[in-house]
Amino acid sequence: MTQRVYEKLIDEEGKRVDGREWNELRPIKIEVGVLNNADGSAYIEQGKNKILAAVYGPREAHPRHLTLPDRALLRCRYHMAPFSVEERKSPAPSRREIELSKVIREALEPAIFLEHYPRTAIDLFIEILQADGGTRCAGITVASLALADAGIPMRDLVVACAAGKVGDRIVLDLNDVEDKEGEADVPIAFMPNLNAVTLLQMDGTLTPEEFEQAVNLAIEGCRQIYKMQKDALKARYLAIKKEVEEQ
Amino acid sequence: MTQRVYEKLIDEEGKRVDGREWNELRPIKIEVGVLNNADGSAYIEQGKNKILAAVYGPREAHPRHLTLPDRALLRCRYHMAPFSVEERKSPAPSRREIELSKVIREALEPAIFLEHYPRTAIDLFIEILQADGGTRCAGITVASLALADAGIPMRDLVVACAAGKVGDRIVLDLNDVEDKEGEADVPIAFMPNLNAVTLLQMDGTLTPEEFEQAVNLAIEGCRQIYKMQKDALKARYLAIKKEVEEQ
Amino acid sequence: MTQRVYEKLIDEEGKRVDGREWNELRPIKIEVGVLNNADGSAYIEQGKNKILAAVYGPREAHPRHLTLPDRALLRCRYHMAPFSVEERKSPAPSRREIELSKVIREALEPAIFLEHYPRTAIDLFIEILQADGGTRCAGITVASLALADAGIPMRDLVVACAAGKVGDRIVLDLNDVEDKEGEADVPIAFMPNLNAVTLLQMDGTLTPEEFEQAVNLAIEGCRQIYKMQKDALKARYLAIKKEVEEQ
Amino acid sequence: MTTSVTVSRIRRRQIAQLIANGMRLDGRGLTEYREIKIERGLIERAEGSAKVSLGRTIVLVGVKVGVGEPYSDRPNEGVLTVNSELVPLASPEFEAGPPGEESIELARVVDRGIRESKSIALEELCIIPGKKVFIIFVDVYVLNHDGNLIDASAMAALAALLNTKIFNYEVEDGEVKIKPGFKPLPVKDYPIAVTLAEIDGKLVVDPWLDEEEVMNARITFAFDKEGRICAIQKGGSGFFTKEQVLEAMRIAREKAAELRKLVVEG
Amino acid sequence: MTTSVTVSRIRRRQIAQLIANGMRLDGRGLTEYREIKIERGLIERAEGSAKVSLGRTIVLVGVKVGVGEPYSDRPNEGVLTVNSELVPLASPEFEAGPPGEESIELARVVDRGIRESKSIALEELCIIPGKKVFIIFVDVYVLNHDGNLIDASAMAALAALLNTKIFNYEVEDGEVKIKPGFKPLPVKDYPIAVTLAEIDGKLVVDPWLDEEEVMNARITFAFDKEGRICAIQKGGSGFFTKEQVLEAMRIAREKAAELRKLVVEG
Amino acid sequence: MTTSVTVSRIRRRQIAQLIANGMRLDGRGLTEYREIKIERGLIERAEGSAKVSLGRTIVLVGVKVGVGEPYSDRPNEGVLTVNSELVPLASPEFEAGPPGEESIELARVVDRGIRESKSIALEELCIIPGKKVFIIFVDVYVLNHDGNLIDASAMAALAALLNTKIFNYEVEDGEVKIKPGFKPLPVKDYPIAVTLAEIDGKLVVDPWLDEEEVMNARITFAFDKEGRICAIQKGGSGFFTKEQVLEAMRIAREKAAELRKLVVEG
Repeated sequence: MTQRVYEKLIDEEGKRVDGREWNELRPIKIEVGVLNNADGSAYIEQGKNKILAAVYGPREAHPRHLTLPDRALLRCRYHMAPFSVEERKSPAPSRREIELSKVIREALEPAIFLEHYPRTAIDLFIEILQADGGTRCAGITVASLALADAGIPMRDLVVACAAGKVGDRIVLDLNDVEDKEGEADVPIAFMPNLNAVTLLQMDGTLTPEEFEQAVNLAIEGCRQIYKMQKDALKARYLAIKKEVEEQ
Repeated sequence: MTQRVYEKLIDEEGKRVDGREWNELRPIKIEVGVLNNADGSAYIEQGKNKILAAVYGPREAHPRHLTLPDRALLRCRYHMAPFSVEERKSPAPSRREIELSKVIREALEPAIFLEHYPRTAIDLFIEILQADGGTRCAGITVASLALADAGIPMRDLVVACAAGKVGDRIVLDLNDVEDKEGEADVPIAFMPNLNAVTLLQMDGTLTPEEFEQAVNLAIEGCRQIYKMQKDALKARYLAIKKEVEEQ
Repeated sequence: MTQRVYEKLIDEEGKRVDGREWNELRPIKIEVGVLNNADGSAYIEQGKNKILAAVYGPREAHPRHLTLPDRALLRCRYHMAPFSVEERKSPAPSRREIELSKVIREALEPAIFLEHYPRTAIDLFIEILQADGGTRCAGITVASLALADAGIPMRDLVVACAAGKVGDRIVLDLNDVEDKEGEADVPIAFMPNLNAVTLLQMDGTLTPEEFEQAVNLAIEGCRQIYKMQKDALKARYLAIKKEVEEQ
Repeated sequence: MTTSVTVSRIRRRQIAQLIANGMRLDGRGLTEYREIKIERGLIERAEGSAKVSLGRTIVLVGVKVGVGEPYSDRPNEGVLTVNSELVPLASPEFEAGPPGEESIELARVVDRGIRESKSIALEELCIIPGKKVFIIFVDVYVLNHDGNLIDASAMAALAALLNTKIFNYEVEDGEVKIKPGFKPLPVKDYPIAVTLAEIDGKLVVDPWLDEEEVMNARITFAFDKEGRICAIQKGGSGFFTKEQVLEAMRIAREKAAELRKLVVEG
Repeated sequence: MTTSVTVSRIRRRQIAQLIANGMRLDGRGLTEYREIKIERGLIERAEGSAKVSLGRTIVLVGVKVGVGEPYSDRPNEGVLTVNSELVPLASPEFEAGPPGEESIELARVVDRGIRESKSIALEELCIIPGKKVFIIFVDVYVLNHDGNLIDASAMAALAALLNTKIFNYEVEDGEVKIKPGFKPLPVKDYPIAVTLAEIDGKLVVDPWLDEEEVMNARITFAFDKEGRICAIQKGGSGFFTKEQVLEAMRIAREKAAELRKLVVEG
Repeated sequence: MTTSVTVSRIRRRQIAQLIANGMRLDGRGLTEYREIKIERGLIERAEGSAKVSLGRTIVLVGVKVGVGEPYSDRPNEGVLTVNSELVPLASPEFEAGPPGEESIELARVVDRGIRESKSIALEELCIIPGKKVFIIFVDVYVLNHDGNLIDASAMAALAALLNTKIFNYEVEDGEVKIKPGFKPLPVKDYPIAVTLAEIDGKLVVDPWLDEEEVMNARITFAFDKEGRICAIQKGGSGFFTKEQVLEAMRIAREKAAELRKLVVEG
């Protein structure tokens, strides 16, 4: 209702609607270990995205017959708060939320040693408190930290970032306006140490060449965020260490 | 649609819209043991309220993992018939019905020796066939008789009655019009022998002094209805005795 | 939206809207064994009806406590594809579909030796791909072939056909227009070898005499379709035999 | 559990043997109904209501009259909607929740009898063509289930419709204004349903719960006031021979005329 | 399981014994709240928002303002709708899915306090009488559950309403056109809820989760700015004596005045 | 159960070993599709329809054309809605009930290809701006599941859209009147989806069910008629290297052009 309309998504000087360069991430703030009840949790702000993730488990699952004899069952719920978007969203899960829950789960599964915890469930909850474009990517980035915070052994952190085409340019980390008004959006989840693309989707249209550029740019973005993930984990580790030593 | 609008809820002579005094209950008719299949049942008319209650149990419950190792599970459904109110009500439980089912269950739980029946369920169904204000209170009064009729051991009968503020007066046992047009409604459930308030809610606004008056008046009303409960139980007992002797 | 309106359902020469005589079936095409995954399957075209049936089982059923200690549980779903009717149908089961699922199940149960497979389930799925009047009857006819194709032992094939009253005449096998514009419709399911009526319903009004005529006519129709059922089964048997011999 | 199954088998044999000899465990003849009691108008808040007891089976029907949109293919007709609830206080077998197949079948069979007999003059219930019509909500509420819910419900529905009143109104600028007073719902026909069970080759009317557990199948015929059939429903996992169907129809027609007097003439 | 029950019994005795002596396991006095933190306006996309921490309990409330139809019996008033979600990341006990009875009770108690105190001037939220009014969606989002969700949610809801803005508009040919700028939501009263638990005969305010597991019952009083009671809710499967009810009311009234300052004056 | 797991392990090894050597258990080459059969227009009652067999996978798509309201942010465009049902007769794994995540993903990927390629000229489907537009319901009905539902469904959807007709009409006083005759749905682009599975480091197109059970992950690319990518979806709990992604894209682009001929030129 109150959304501005932008005449140009890239101005004469090559700047984007929020003043960024084509290959510049939005400001990111990450915190690990923010909720008390969950076994692991983390919070991210990326642009105006505000996202919480929490992990419970490995734990018993009901009904029992849904568990797996040889590994843990990873369950994932991506959910938007009713007030997270311009027009109030009904709390019932939309088809979009159900699809995203599935692809996010499949983006994280390759990272987790699920075979260490047969017959249990690991529950991952991602709550979008405010949405500003790229929530699935930021959700994966923060979820993978919540998993680490819960002490769940992982092959690598999964980090995610989108690239896309906006005003005829391939740009990094689209915000809400760029996502809606731009020509294409390519979200990617990545495990840097394994060169593993664990999520890949696309809206819009791209030529094969543009697609290759977008993939390279998104992975570059992933590598930058990956460093911030590690820093956030380290900060959490130091905080716990201090807490323990003070006791 | 056909509801009258009342100019004054209390007339010059202090009479209420249905001619009652401020501290007068509506006419009440109670019958115990009215349904054949249920383990216990009772029926109440209070004003134009017409309410049936039935109890099944203690009985096996599915799924088993919901039962409790140290006591019976009390389940309660307060439900309004579609034709019980002015405008036809959808049969699906409303949020109001779900809340009332909870507070009614919590009003009756303190009375029942649930610990006598571990791993079972006691199911209580309250059906509002016609609603005229104060259905939750009349529902509790009749439900507690259905429990007694089912032979479930209880610390005391639970009896319920509301007081409220109508046309600036604290009055007893509000009817539908008084409930909707009045200033406040305070439903209370009570176990007289234990001086125990087991349900207490309020809509509207009251000063602390008015609240205290309302509590006292409602409890006074409870004591009157309590006698009628006992009489109804006695009548039922005599009827059964007669039946047995005639066999 | 594009439905023609017919002035007369029976013309001067006694012909019906689709040119049939009063006692004439619509063209019927039956094929057995049309789906790969199902344990048994069959397909029927009757007029413009296009209906698939498939059977899974006898197989394990969840939750276990729903199975029966002395016989198989027959489950049946009659379902219309959203595009099977004039105006798109929501995929959620309608009250009509739920009722038909029940009466179709009860039409087939008397034929099956359910007692041969205690504690299992036999699942029957009937999908109406295109509807043209008489789908429940054609659905039963084709379902009973799918059961036979699944190798489930039966007392007899169940066959179904409707008769009804259209333009003051008792006629056989009503099509969509006759069903909607006619005076009465009497669907009947029948086991010829046992003289057993296993489904009987009626819409519209009929005198007792007209009803008796309709029953006789519908059963006559059943006997004709019964032959086609047997032929279709035989064709399937020969095809399998050929397949086996060629291996 | 085991005990109850055993008892039920003995009882089953007992019920069947008696019926084979033309008798019933509760003393009735094969074509005899249980005692029928009808109370009318006991839900004052509903525009129509009736409670029917058929032996120990108790069904309460309330009729509410609302205003809403007509079906797009019938712009000049009121809307009839029949709903049924197998309220869980009526039987240990009933569960709370959305209506199951038994409840839906019950509502649809009652609906069919009323609709096909053209019992309600729906064309008289149009307020503004294509926009506003009366909606007649018939809610069947089963309070105690001791068998033969269809017949009890159909009787209660008819009795409730017969005492249903609709409010007077006038249309002003496309808005419906309620005026004082009521008139009766235009009820033109009196459909009556009669159900028979087949037990060990015999037909019995008005099966009670124990007989329903024993029966092979049941069949319901509804008749309009002219004695024409206006709805049929076979239920249960057994069958009828063609001859039994016709015999059942004849018995049902006779019983329907008897029951109609009870319901209509009161 | 067995272990946890045993631990819980020991803890239960410990909690109760301390309270019997006027002390609490977390060091608070019986009528002392946990530390309260309020953050306002942190969800910029919502028209209003606030996060309240009550010790380790965290509740986020977002307010969205939409335009829709009024209730037919209140054509000149805006619509208030309060919803609550016990988000599964807040507690191992919470499950995804449609709201259960606990969530519904929470929303309805918060709603009652706002509605009965006439906190929002709904009559100022009418745009076109009978057609278009503002709808105020108050969404209570529980992020970490450590007891006393009602008080935290009521505080967060009030704080969020106090920073809610509604857009300017003009009506042209029956269409609502949005104009630049905002004005504050008209909030006229400041309802505050105070909850007490009864444990071993004693009353304590603001129970945390462990105390909630031990308590016999809880009671919530909401007060308007004049100190009048505007909502009450007893919960839990125990009871209060009449005298306890009145004592609880007096304590709650005092605490409500204290909390109101925190929420309203910031 | 145990047996089937064992068999599946042997089969898994067999499938993977063959693929490592550039072969497949059903004799196909790694980038070879199963036999494709397309039947068009077989549901006369639907405005468009097509059945696609991809080996033993069978998908039926029906297109219905209705009239309804446009989205408020696109008042001058028709509405496209894609739905999919994994009908329980298609596989022992499918269950009746509301669509699960697999079904929703399938519908959304098919939808994305059609929408992003601007295949349907939605702007030509407006009847009365802001009030009435054509709604195109694309219902994907899976009849036998033997793997690669996405490609089969996308092909069937495109083939069905290509034979969809919409009725002629005129607008009179704001009412839509149907006139005789039809015209074809305006289809401007022909999106084709191609799915590859990664098995033991190799990429194979059009995985059948057994391969899907063995694969680490799958990836789908949809291309428009200009050879631009118009949708991507990675699925499964494994991953692709960046190089595999780009290789898969190149293979898919080639196959899409081949398949498009089959579907469009028929």
